[in-house]
Amino acid sequence: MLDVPTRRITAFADRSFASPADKAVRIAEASPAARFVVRGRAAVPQTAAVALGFPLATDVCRAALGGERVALWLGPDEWLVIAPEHEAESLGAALASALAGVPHALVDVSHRNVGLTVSGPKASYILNHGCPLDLSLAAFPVGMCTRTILAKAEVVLWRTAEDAFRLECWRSFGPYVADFLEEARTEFK
Amino acid sequence: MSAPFRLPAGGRIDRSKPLSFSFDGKSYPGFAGDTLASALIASGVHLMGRSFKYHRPRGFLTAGPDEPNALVGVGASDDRYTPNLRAPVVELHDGLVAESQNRWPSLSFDVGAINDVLLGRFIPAGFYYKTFMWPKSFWKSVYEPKIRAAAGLGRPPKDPDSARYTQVYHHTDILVIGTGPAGLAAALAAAKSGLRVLVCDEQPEFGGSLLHDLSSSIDGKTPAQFVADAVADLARQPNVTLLTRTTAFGYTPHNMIGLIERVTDHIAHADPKLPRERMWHVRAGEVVLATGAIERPLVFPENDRPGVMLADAARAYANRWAAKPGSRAVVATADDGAYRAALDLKAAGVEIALIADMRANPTGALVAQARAAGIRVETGSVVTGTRGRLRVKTAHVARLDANGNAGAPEPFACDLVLMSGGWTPTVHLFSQSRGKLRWDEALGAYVPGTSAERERSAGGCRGVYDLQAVLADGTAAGEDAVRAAKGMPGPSRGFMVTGSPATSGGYLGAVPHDRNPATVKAFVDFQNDVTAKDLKLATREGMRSIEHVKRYTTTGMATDQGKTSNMNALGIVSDSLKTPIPQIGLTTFRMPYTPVTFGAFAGASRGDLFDPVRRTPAHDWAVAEGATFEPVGQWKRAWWFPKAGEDMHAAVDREVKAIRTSVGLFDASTLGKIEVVGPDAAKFMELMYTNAWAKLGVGRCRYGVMLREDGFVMDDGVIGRIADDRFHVTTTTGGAPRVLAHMEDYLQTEFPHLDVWLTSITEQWAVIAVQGPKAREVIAPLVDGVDLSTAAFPHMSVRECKVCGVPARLFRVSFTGELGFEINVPADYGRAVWEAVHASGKPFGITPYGTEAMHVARAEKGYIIVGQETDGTATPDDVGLGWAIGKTKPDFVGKRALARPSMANADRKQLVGLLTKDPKTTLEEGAQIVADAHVEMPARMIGHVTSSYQSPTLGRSIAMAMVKGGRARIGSSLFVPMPDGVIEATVVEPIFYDKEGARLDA
Amino acid sequence: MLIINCPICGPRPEIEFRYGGEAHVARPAGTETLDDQTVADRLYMRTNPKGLHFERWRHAHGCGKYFNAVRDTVSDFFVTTYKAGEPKPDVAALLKDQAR
Amino acid sequence: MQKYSAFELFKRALGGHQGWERQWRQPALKPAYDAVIIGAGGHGLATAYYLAKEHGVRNVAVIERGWLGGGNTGRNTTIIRSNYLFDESAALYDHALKIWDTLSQDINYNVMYSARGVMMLAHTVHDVQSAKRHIHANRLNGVDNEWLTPEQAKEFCPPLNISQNIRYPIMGAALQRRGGTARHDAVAWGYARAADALGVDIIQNCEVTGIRRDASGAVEAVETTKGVVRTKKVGVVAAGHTSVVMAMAGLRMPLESYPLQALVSEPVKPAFPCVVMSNTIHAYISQSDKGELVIGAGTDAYTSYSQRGALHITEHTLDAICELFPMFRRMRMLRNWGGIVDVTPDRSPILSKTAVPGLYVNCGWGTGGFKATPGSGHVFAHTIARDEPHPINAPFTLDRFRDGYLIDEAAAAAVAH
Ligand SMILES: Cc1cc2nc3c(=O)[nH]c(=O)nc-3n(C[C@H](O)[C@H](O)[C@H](O)COP(=O)(O)OP(=O)(O)OC[C@H]3O[C@@H](n4cnc5c(N)ncnc54)[C@H](O)[C@@H]3O)c2cc1C
Ligand SMILES: NC(=O)c1ccc[n+]([C@@H]2O[C@H](COP(=O)([O-])OP(=O)(O)OC[C@H]3O[C@@H](n4cnc5c(N)ncnc54)[C@H](O)[C@@H]3O)[C@@H](O)[C@H]2O)c1
Ligand SMILES: Cc1cc2nc3c(=O)[nH]c(=O)nc-3n(C[C@H](O)[C@H](O)[C@H](O)COP(=O)(O)O)c2cc1C
Ligand SMILES: [Zn+2]
Repeated sequence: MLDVPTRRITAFADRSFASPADKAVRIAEASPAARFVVRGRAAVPQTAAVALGFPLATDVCRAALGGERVALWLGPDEWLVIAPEHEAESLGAALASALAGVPHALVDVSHRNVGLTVSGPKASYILNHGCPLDLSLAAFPVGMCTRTILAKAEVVLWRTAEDAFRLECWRSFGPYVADFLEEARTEFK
Repeated sequence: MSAPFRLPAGGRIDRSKPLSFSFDGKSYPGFAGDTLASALIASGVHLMGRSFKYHRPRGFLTAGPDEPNALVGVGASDDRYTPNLRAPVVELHDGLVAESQNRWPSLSFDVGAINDVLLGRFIPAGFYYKTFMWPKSFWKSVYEPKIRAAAGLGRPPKDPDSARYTQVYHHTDILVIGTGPAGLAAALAAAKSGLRVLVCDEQPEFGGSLLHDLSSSIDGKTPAQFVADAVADLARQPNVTLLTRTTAFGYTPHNMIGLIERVTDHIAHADPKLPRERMWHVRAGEVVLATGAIERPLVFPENDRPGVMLADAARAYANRWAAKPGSRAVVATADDGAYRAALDLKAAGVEIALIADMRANPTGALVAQARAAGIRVETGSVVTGTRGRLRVKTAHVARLDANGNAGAPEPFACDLVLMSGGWTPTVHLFSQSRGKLRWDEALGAYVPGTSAERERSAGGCRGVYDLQAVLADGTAAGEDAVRAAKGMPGPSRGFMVTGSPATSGGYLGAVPHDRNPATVKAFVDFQNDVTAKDLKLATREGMRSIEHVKRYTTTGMATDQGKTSNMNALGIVSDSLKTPIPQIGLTTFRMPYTPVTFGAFAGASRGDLFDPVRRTPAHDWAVAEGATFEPVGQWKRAWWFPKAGEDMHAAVDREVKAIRTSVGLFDASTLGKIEVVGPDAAKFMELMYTNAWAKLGVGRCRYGVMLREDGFVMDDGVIGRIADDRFHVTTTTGGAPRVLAHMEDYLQTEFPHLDVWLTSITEQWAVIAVQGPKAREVIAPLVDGVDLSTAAFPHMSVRECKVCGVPARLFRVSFTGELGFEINVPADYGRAVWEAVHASGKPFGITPYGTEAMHVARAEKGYIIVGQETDGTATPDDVGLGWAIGKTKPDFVGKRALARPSMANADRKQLVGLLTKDPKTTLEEGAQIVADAHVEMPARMIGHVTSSYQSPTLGRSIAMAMVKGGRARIGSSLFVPMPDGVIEATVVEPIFYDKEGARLDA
Repeated sequence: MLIINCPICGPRPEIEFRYGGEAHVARPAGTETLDDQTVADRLYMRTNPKGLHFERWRHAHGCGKYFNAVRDTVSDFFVTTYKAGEPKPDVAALLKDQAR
Repeated sequence: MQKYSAFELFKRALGGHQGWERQWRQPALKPAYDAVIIGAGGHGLATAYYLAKEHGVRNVAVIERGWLGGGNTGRNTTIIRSNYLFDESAALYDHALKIWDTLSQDINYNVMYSARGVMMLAHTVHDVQSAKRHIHANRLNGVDNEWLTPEQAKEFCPPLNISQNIRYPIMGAALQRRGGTARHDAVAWGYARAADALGVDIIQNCEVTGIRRDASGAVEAVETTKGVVRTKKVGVVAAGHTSVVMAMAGLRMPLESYPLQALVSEPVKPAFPCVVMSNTIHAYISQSDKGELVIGAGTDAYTSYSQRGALHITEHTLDAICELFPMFRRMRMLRNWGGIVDVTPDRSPILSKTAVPGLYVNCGWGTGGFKATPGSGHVFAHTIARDEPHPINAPFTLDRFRDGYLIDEAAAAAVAH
């Protein structure tokens, strides 16, 4: 048996995000996570609570939080669950057994996505360089999450605080998204 | 350096900041706050350019973005050079380099002026449609190159642009465009509501016409003070965003307005971190248009000489920039406004020779003021011509008789002619929004009528000109916008205006004169050299629609889009056709309001940001190995891995041989992957693919074919059943998004009752293909918990297991025809596992191979590539996949269409193999096929080569082709006519290697 | 860039959506015994009206759902949007409502 | 018809250009015609001209809802080429290309057909395969089309960025030297003038509002905003509005009408010697005789009759142009507009008889019918006059959608300017 390091090498593995622009807007890689797509009909949100500790959000475009876990509403029958990396196996198994009784789909996408945090006083301004949504607090309050567009990539955007967002995209789009945001914050360097 | 026409005091220039710049190589002084135009005028320079067609000398007509004449190229180096900039809106900075355009050898002596003097009469509107047809060959060799060389204004930059551009989306409750009195009043009213308000103006400072108004007083303040206070007030409010140097260029549907902000062009040494321009995509709840009005020239003969200028422009140069536009002026007007200009210029030290007013009996307060100031006023008088070579020297003024005919003219010496034909409301944005204009007979202008979007106009842009009324109009518009946005307007504020007498007047069309109408030129569209005569000719030739007149004469099609000319053109056409203006209509206003830089539209989308570059987890490894890459969709895929001294051919040859004799390693991560999960997964698969799925055992795989509803092949791929309710579907690399969307479409809209859900897992898994007789030996040490023997794990199987200790989906599949495995591991482990496999394969000489070798290997096996063998017109049967159709299935997407008569036609193109007579000859992909060795043109083509390679395994060329009735031709000869000879080939089964597939089961 | 009212997420910018062509076109399913003309009609013939158009959109970069819309193809303004599977709305009534 | 020539121009100049005649009349609508053409675009006017000139059918009205040439004819990027893949298409477009060559002389109106060469770029292996397939098919059909290496492409078009470091490097190009551009308005005006001279009535500002059929189902009259016109033959050449007009005869069409945008830059001195198209990154560019860069975009996503497109479509077009021609990044957009293009499922036109006797339709040119104008008018006139298709347009029937014999240029090439 060969000795293989099982450390995750994410799409941002060899990237440094530190920049003089950090005062205005800080970009950082979110720590590698366990991620699941949960799909199903009306019974699923409550049923999943057994494994998750809280029900999946049924409010449109809202995140449900519990401890270090979050479930992002992405569609009326679709949630993206993000949890600490070490929970990949245990949470996956727990969800599978909790949901066993109701029609559902549970798919591990831990490695499909990469996560970024974008924070600071200019966070929404920088995101708006590519994101066409109204990111004012009134229109996009803390706790709101949605799939949307960032320039030429699809992203999931979740507002975690007044001036902080978490952004998720597919792995191979990560460098593009990061480069785009980097370019957008040039003026604050 | 001194500027002889710089007024000793006044203006909004900053005299503490002197600057120097150059125009046509000569250096001039200026001050911060100057424009290129104001600084040149202060230096007495009026000759600015040559006109498009006749190369007539031209100066400044306006003081704003409506300028048609004074266009310059700006930029010291070619990576920063911009042609066709309007001198009146080029802000000066130290070291600015500008040059004139469309002249040779020099501005003051331009050979092209022969067009004016000698050729002018032979090149009326549309002349080229009537000439240059004989001899025919001369069009391409002589005429057209000449026409082209003569056309165009500036020269395009030669070097790539070095500037950056950014774009940003912005949402606001209220957008106010324009910050003259109307816009400021609207903004003040809107701001109080607490709603989000965005205010923009294209000029470097807010204030619009107030910036050159020295005589009015608003609430007891000078206009300048009023503006300063208003701006300070707005700037204090956190809900208000103020943007100067920002033009609203486009009003697009659903209140999306494009703004372009010029960030650095006015700065000598701009911070490189700043973009040159920033494009704002503003989604506004409500819009207030306060874009003002544009003054019109009078169309009299020789109205284009340098020194002939719009009256209010001259006033602005003097009042706002302390630049005296001349020493002695003749004023030609049909509007009271010009009297104000005359008064202000007189105060600035310009001698006013006389005011020639077309109107018989002008009565406004300003007329009286002018007379009182001792200015000679001649009513019922017009200018009928001017003299002077590079600058006006004399203006000829004549009286109009009772019938409106001009009498004998009297010359007046002057170096400045001010003209005003009245004002045209700036309805561009309103009109772009698809609002309907209304003809206002009293005003003699089109004004906004019915709205299409959530907007309202205020002030000059809807024909309200009286300052007191403008301010009230702006306030009302601001409040209206607040109410429409469901906000609360605060207490309404009134304004007290004095010193701003109301004005009236205006004229549309050509001014009467006594000159020879056949030879004299009275300009309507200055830049495109369109004269009153041209417009009349067009109507005579049957151009009745204003749209035809526009296109035939090119009036209004120049870079100013007719801002100063369209209404006069309309007046002339109305007159020629004896049709009232409202029945003629207007040409369409289109984006942009003023020209917008291409780079700003592109924004950050350049280089790698032009389109996302998608890379696999093992990408960097391949880079380090020296791989060549090919773009496939957005992906970069390793194409081949050349060793030192190898060309593509040698590399691919080696790679394929490695696959056949030992083992190759291939990055298949880009393949699309979809996880189809749910109790009804198999039912859904039955509907989406032609094949049967219900009976596919867990742990087994099947090659699936997907059709469009019209029966043609859309995609294919190997599909593994992971569990009863779980399929791992693979798709082509390029087809992945399309396939997922197609599945979603059917699932949601045709089969919504099915309990099944789709998740893209393309990027969850890195896919490492290990192919070749030694494949098992390479991976065996790495795989945990799977018996890899053929008996336990036959071809077309899948297992969930661990590879290198990480969770994996291991497929036993092959796209090469050899024993093969595809190891799917979570993507972040992809690189490590890839390296482990590579290390494990070292003893076998494991060879990384790219897409080219993959193609060759699969072609040897006769495997098709969707998009290469198929082109959207192939059925499964056409490409030999008839076996994949579940004939007994009641339904699948495309089933009914396959039953159409045309789909069973014997003459359809079918997939075959081709072997050239000469094994060394490789056919060209895309080459066409004929049945007869003797080729006559046009040839009857029966098919084409879809794939063709030198097969390293067979040591000869092989090809696949789509040929009409191909399967029936197996064994016969076909011919491929190439430019250098016809190639003969034998039709064979499209499978060249290991027909029995024994190697797959090794 | 239009604003489109996703029946689930609310008004969102056009670039989050995919257009899906004319709505309420029946699919030529495999089991049906349709004549070729009917099959062709369903595959290819479109109303393509100048005026109100019943059409499909998918909130592809949002909730992912297909829905139907009624849009005026001259002005590009929407009369309404409704979930897939719901019946055609009473457009005349809606228009009267909006006029008010 | 008054002759146009340099000599005439000289002569009239001496008379102050007072002697020029109307290019076409403003006739009143007569109660009956032998044939009525609906739509005075290039195709409709050419149809009328050839009906009169080649088939002796002169009692013809061309009815136009707006101003003649104001549809797509007056708003297209004027790219002309004939290097289509399938035999049927190549024959049709090359028929047109041959007429273009002598059209100015034939109708005595300089349409400024400029064979400056149309170059189609290949950025991927798939593009190369597709381009080669076209080139070989064209060569065997007698249509010129040749392969250029990136270096040769740059030699032909010096502004081209052939750096291998751009996002989609250029792998080569297909060049049709006979391809080029023509002055769009002049095509409409030239045909209008020539048709008018042969007696054709061009009725502008007159909208067709109904098509009447007799008891047998055949066409008997058209209703217009200027009254009813009796006629036994109606040719519908209404481009983006075809579905609307055909619905008047109770026919549904395999068409969808999409907005298609174009734009021009400010005019500059000659900087761009040919036409360049890139299907992969969606950009089309040439420089007009007047000096503007003429640039075409992709269609908007949704069907519309609004004659305008969205800003983000413009942006995608211009980012592609800037990528290929980085020195044009500082050029500026002067005007942007839209047309309404009628798109068929197989991206090939329909030139056909219909189920209604006496009703003929010429449509479905989508984003690329300007180039076909003379050929289309020529064969459509034949179809109307003889009540049977010319061999060249015989495959372009409406029935092909029922029978499944599509001429799928779209599948073959992805785009069709
Ligand atoms: C932006 C753009 C770029 C293009 N670029 C190219 C290109 O580069 N090369 C190329 O070959 N093609 C191009 N095309 C396509 C080309 O313009 C068209 O295919 C071609 O001009 C169609 O000509 P037509 O005469 O059929 O249609 P049109 O010129 O549109 O004429 C149809 C006429 O019918 C009239 N009409 C409609 N309904 C009625 C009614 N009820 N009553 C009376 N009259 C009616 C219309 O008003 C119109 O004038 C482009 C199109 C656009 C919009
Ligand atoms: N007959 C006359 O004497 C006469 C005629 C017209 C105007 N006026 C005077 O002009 C004033 C009218 O006031 P107003 O506020 O309506 O107009 P204004 O001309 O004072 O202001 C219009 C402002 O809009 C800006 N603008 C125009 N288009 C724009 C665009 N697309 N994007 C960004 N900015 C744009 C201009 O730069 C300008 O600052 C009054 O003071 C009136 O007395 C007088
Ligand atoms: C090939 C071509 C070149 C054009 N050049 C110009 C031009 O130089 N200036 C201009 O204002 N418009 C130009 N136009 C655009 C027309 O002004 C107009 O926008 C177009 O015919 C569509 O009509 P509409 O905008 O009135 O709807 C050009 C159009 C075409 C098709
Ligand atoms: Zn939604």
